[in-house]
Amino acid sequence: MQYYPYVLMFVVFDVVGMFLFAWGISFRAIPAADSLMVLLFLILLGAPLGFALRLALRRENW
Amino acid sequence: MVNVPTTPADILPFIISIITSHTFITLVIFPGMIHLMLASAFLTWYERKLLARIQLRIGPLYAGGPGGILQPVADGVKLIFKEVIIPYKADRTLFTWIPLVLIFLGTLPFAVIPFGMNWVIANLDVGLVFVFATTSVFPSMIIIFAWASNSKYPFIGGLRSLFQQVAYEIPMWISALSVVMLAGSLNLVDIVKAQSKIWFIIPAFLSFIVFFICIMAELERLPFDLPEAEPELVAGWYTEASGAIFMALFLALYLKLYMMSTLTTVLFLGGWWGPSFLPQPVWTIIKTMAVATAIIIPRAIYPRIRVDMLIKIGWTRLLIIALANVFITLLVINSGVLSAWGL
Amino acid sequence: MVALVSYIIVSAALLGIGIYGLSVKRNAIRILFAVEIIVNAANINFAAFTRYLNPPNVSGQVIVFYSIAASAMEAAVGLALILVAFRVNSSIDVRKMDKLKG
Amino acid sequence: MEIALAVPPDAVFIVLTTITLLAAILALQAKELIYGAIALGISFIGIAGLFILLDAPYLAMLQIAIYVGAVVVLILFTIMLVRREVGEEVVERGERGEGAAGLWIAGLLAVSIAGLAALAGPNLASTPPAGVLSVSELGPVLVTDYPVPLVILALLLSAALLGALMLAKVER
Repeated sequence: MQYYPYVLMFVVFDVVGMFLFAWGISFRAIPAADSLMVLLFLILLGAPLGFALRLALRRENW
Repeated sequence: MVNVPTTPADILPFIISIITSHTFITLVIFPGMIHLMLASAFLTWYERKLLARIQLRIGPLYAGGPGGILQPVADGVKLIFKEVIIPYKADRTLFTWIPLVLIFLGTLPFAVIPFGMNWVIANLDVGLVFVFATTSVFPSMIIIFAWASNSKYPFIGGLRSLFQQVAYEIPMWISALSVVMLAGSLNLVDIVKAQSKIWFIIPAFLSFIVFFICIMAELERLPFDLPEAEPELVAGWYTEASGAIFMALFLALYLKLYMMSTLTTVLFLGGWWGPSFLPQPVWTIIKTMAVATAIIIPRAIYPRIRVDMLIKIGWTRLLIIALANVFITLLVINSGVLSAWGL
Repeated sequence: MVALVSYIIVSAALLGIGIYGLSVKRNAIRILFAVEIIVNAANINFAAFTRYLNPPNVSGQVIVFYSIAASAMEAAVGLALILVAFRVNSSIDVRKMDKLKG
Repeated sequence: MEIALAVPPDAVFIVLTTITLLAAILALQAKELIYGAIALGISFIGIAGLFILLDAPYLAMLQIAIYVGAVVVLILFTIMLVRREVGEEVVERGERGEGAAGLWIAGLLAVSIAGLAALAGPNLASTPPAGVLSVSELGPVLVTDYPVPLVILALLLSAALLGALMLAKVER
């Protein structure tokens, strides 16, 4: 049970990884302004990642 | 295209034309089955010999050939003729089928990994994602096998293996993303072709480090071999396996080691590129063996780390570094530093 | 070549299987399986129609992207709910989840 | 000399369809929940094969990586956490009648959709139009044409992650 949050995070970042790959193949063909959107996507995901890690690292939660 | 024979006299030329066709050779002999079996058998011997030399022992010696190189054959014969013990109340179907599925999954990625310009079985456009998709099926197979053996130590080992592979798969993918961005393709042949002037280890050094640590963890090598920690868990998730089943699992693990080493070579070390006095596949194999050596050596040197430390490192350090690396690669490519090498 | 109709029929059959599971099964995890099967039935349709457009267009594949992402998230939250329900009720039978208060 | 591995797509389609449908039925009907999860994984792999037939290899890989690699792992993990239930598929009185009713509803729905499709069949394309969908087209469409869903997806992912974590957390 202690490692359940990590499995959840794996599912989420699996999806993120696949989206990033789809962007990464052809990002030379994409205008820079649109690549900013992907960066926004990553930054938006950074905050919950930090929070989830904080939750997950506290032993008493699980 | 070959005509299907109609008269008995045509059958022999037909068979010869099949055997000499490029498809057959790539599928069965060189990057295919026979080469993979030989390579993984060689790796088992190589690992034992290397570890023995580091620890000032001699290692396998008596099985024939120089340095006991026929040891894997002897091991294989021994394991095949041993009795297969299936634990009481274990799930027989899964227990016997999962090892075969694991071997299949271990061989499948080699369909897209190129050993030379023409030495590739299937030139897929989504090669890299194909490799990742097949490797991502491993953890579920391992946990099912651990569950099927219906015993405590395998189950704990299987859970550990699951967490570990799950934690390190994501940083591995995301560090490989910078290679994809540099090459602009998911096709492994195109990725190697893009490295003709400069190997990607130089522009993407950080992601090489992350990738290498991640494959060590994916392969359950020391210092990350918690799933099979001998003092705690007997032998981890394959404790209950014996005889032919054990051999199949062992083969699958070494195939995975070989696959990951080849993948590192293809992604970062320039694949088949090298001075032209040796043919291309030889260069790939030499580099692969160098990577495999680098993966094996820490086993003789480092102690193992704790499971919570392992998972913490994976998620808090490596993932952050890998994500930051995407930004760095973006900046490097846009700054035009690499234009001298045509990237 | 395979006609577009055959893909639609396959997807309808998958939808039927999913609806059957959704309406009959009592085990919460089975219901989740049924939901996933239904989502996949829809995905097949998107991919098939976008391939048979003239000229072929990748927009349908992008929709399948989002659909797969959303259904993965749905599975994550659904399984967390099942865990909570198991903790409260010590059962994952949906017929027994009739308490309004945990 | 080259040997073309020319398998007719119809045969591949029929085999894949059979695997997918049988595995889907097995996923719902297998006695052990673990077998159900494995059958679900096989069914997903069959659907990935259909995606390859439909010229969407990236989608197929996505399907395998996300469904078989992640969702099935999560399902297996949850099954093992609620292990006391494993093996006891609840069969009580009344399930028979409900089963028949559910079968009727589902069958009616599926047959009506399939029938509609078959009626419309002559108007639908029977062969895919020429032209290849390449993998590299996916990125620009994803980012340039649909940027807002991408941001909404980020919000969805964060909401799902945090929601699932807060749900699964032990209350003290």
